[in-house]
Amino acid sequence: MLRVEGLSKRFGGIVAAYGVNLEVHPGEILGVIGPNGAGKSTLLNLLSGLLRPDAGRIEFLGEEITQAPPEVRTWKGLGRAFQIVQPFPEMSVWENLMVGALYGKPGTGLKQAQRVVEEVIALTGLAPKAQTPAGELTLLEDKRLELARALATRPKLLLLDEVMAGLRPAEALEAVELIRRIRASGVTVVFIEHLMPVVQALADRVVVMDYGQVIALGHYDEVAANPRVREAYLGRAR
Amino acid sequence: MIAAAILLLALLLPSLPLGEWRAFLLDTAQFAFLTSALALAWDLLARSGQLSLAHGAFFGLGAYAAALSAPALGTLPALLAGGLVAALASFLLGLATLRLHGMYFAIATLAFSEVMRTLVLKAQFTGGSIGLPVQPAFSGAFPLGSYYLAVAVLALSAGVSLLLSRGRWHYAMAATRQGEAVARVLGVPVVRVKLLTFGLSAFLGGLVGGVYAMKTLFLSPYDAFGLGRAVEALVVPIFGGLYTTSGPLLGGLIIVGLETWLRLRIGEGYLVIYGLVLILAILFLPRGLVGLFRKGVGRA
Amino acid sequence: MKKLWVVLVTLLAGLSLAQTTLRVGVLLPISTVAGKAALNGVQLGAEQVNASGKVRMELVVVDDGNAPATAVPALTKLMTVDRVDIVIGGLASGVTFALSGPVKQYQPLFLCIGAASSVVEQAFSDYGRFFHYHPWDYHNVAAALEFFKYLYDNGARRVAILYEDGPFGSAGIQTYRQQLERQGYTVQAEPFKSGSGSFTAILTRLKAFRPDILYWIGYDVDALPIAAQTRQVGLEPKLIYGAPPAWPVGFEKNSLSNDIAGMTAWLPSVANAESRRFVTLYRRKFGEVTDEYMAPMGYVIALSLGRAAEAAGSSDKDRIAAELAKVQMDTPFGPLSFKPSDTGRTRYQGFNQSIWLQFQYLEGSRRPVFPPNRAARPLRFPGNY
Amino acid sequence: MELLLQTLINGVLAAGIYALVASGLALAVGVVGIVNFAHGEFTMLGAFIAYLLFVGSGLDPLVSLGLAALVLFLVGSLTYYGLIRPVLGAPELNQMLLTFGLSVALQNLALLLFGANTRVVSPPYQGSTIHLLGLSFGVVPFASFVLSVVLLGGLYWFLGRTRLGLAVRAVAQNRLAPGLLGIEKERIYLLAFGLSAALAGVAGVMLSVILYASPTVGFAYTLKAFAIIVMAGLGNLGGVVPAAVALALAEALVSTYLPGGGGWVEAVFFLVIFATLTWRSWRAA
Repeated sequence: MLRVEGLSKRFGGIVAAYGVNLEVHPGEILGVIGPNGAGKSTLLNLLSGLLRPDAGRIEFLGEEITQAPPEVRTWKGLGRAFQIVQPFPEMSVWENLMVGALYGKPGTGLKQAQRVVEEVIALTGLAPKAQTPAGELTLLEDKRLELARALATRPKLLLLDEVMAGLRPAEALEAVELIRRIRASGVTVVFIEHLMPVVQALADRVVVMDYGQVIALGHYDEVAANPRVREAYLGRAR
Repeated sequence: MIAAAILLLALLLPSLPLGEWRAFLLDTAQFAFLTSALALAWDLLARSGQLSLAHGAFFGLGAYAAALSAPALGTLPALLAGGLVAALASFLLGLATLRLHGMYFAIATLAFSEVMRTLVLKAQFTGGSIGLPVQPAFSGAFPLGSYYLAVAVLALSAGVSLLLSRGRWHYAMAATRQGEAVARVLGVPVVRVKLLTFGLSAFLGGLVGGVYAMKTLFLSPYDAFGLGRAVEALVVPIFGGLYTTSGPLLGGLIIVGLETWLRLRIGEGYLVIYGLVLILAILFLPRGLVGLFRKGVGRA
Repeated sequence: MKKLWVVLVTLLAGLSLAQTTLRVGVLLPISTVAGKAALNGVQLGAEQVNASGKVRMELVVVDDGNAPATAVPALTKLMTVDRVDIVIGGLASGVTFALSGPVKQYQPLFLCIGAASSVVEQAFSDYGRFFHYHPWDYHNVAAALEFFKYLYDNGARRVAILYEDGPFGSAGIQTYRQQLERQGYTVQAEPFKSGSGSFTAILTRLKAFRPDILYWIGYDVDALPIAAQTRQVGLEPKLIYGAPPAWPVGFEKNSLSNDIAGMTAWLPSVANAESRRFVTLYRRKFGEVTDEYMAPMGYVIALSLGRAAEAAGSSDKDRIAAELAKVQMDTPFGPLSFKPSDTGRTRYQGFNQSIWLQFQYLEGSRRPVFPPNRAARPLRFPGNY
Repeated sequence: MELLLQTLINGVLAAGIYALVASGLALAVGVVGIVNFAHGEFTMLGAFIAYLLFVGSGLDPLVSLGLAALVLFLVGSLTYYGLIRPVLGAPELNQMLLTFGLSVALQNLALLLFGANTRVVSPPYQGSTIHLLGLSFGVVPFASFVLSVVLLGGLYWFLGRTRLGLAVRAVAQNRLAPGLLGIEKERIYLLAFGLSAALAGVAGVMLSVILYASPTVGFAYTLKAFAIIVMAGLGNLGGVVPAAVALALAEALVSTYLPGGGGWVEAVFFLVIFATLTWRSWRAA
């Protein structure tokens, strides 16, 4: 569904991604893990088009999108939720979702967008807060909004950047449930996560990154047993 | 509502029994309409997160283009030409400044205005620093011609502003303003939104300049491209209420009205009071004049 | 009893006949130095007229804001609300040009105090009630050129012109260049932005040209920076000659002003009876002496209007205009009378190049040095900068 | 060669004034995050203080420097308490309108009190020049340049080396959550805004010697100062002098080498800014 070949990006002297190869299969949940600064967020930014790669190519649903701007990728069905939630603060929850619903797929009318928003709101449990200004939400509600907004664009593949950071364990469990439901509705999911239990519970496959490179790929248990991964996580004082 | 009422009043003003104040009121109102229209144009651009200091330049470009083409084209096509020239300039400016935000954007647009002014100052066909005499609207055939042109430009600006404050465009502009990167990832065609609002806003600014030229009958680079005009275009919407239609509309009328009234009342030093009023307005009406009417929470 | 009434009524009628009441609109940029001075002058003049008892002048003062967008409605208000028939105003050229439309619409008697640009002359060329007191820009050029001819005769050969790039500085620049070259000068002209305060770079450029005369056309804000930086660059011209509309307050007390020459229409030290009278009256009313020639200009306009109204014995604008056209009077600037302008475009032109005089800052005050018949001191040439 | 050297000197010296006016502005924007449109009017107050003291009691403007700084520090503090503090949380545009209102009010108050006249001070060294190897340096512009470098250097030292300065920087970098060393954000803002006004006062005194004192004296240089701090990068005090030098050099080169270049100075100044800002924004992508 998504194919990445030799993707590289450097900032000045720092290599944030180097020769990343990756394939995401339809319907799976893929976890991306790695120490801080391993290049996970850079990878997501490259995939969603906020950064342009120095080398390599990205293919989505059989089309090359390496140089496509972010909005075009969204139109093709590549959705993205941010780690640091960035709701449009002067809009209500409803309006925030309307942006995603209206523009996520070209040619969406107002009526249709409203229906999409209603669905998404129901799915994410934001209904009671629909008219609240986004600037006044709690962290959990913010995270839900972030997820809901990405869903409103009706993605085929959803990129999630640490959507559970800062949540309490009970809340994280709720979120895990939500992501499962999203997958059940036919959306492929790629997510970055720090909480290992969450990764273990959710991911069909896991990618481990370090120093901008993919150092391991496979089922959670396989990866966890990989000596290079253990070294990356434990061996160095970071 | 407020907008419609003001426009209706503007249309009917010449036929109201105003007595001896009629001519003065019509003249003052005409300049106030132009101020409001320019403010509406500025606000349009601000909605997409672009704080322009170039509206003096759009005004000036429109004014000069209209003035220069009026003898050949006639009044209405000349005004249109003025708007188009301003829009074209804004398109080029917009392309260059796509990635600038906040103060950086503001200063870049300020720089653009200053360069434009110098070009007009140095050019021969613009009359240079001496200035350019302008034909009256419709060659002076209708005494109220330029008044109704001002009303028309105001109505057009208000109409565009109203149209873009609802529906798809409202969401696209507000999203671009409040988080450009996020908006792109949500599928908002940010580049198109920015350039289009830039072009529309500059087009309206250019129209305002054209009508102004046909009223004052004389243009000089320091007047037409004045920084004061760019600042006024920014002050009025903040005073009236940002990202609304009635805000800049009402704001322009009240600011010009207040300034005129103070000048007639106090004379020397009236601008001290004017400055104090602006300060008090910000301290006590943080959401502008329209904040008085709308008690609801933060609408985008 | 009846008789007494008749007498009273006749008396009153006689009085009202003898005293003509004029409502006069005054439209000036009162927040600028020149505008304020002009207003003071007009008020002083009106007071004098009223004191004579034959004519009563009521002034309706409005600020023109020094901007077309303010001036046009302000004129409209004077004409329709205050219902004046006579307007004194038109100081800045751009504003005056913008007023040409409404003036033609409302047809007042328009007594123009400034607006030297010949663009304005064109705008009012078909308007019969336009009395322009101030010389036109070509008069200014002619006056300066006379002075340059004198300097040429005294050995000056090279002129560097610094002119501000607004309408004030740029208007006559081509004429200056041609005329100076015709007189035999070598000319180099450079524009600058008024108020920028940085002249060293341009002056450094001029250094290679080795000018005898540094002639600058700008504003009061440029006077001190040019004087200081000419020295700092080591340009050493034989004369710094400036033509701003006004000079900085207290500039004569600054040692850098020494030997700088300039052109003005009037100085408080001008030795004619009318000028002395004006200075005395002005000091009595405002408690100070003014350097601004716009003050006596306003004063002269008010006085001449009073005289014309007295002669007309009526407040009718056309009868006053007819009398004004015939006025012959002495003023602080010298004799005033109206003739068609040199270009023939307007019919009533008051002063011409003969009112301009050249002065030099010498020992802490401005002294007339040219033309010779009005000079109080000989010109110090070469000066020391 | 000599012409080129002299031109470079002219440019560098002119940069001194720019940097002086810009330094206070940079501090207010960098630390408090306030775009202060009234900065030019603070400068104007400094110029008038120098003028009044000179005319009233013959005080040399150099002596007035300290006094002007002190008075303006008070003015700045009062402004902070009365006007800035209430709008710290408000949108940037509201803050701009507020300081714009203050600017209009102050400028016209000065107009009312002193009239629109241009006024000059006359210290004996005003036109003095140092001649060296066939090159000339105006004493006052040179002093302004040194002053601006010293003041900015001092500020830099203060922010980088002192406890209080480090606290200021901490506050500047994270406006929402200071809670640092018990020093209140409030007091730091007050200090920074006061200092910013004091710097404006110092610049104003120098302007009164180089240019003049009038209600509008602050305007011309403040506009350029805004452009300079933006080119330097908001909050980057170290970039102010280089940006000022680059721009002033461009101006000097154009006016010296281009016939009629004096009329293009403004355009070149702003063209350089425009090109730098846009080029930087595209390169960063």
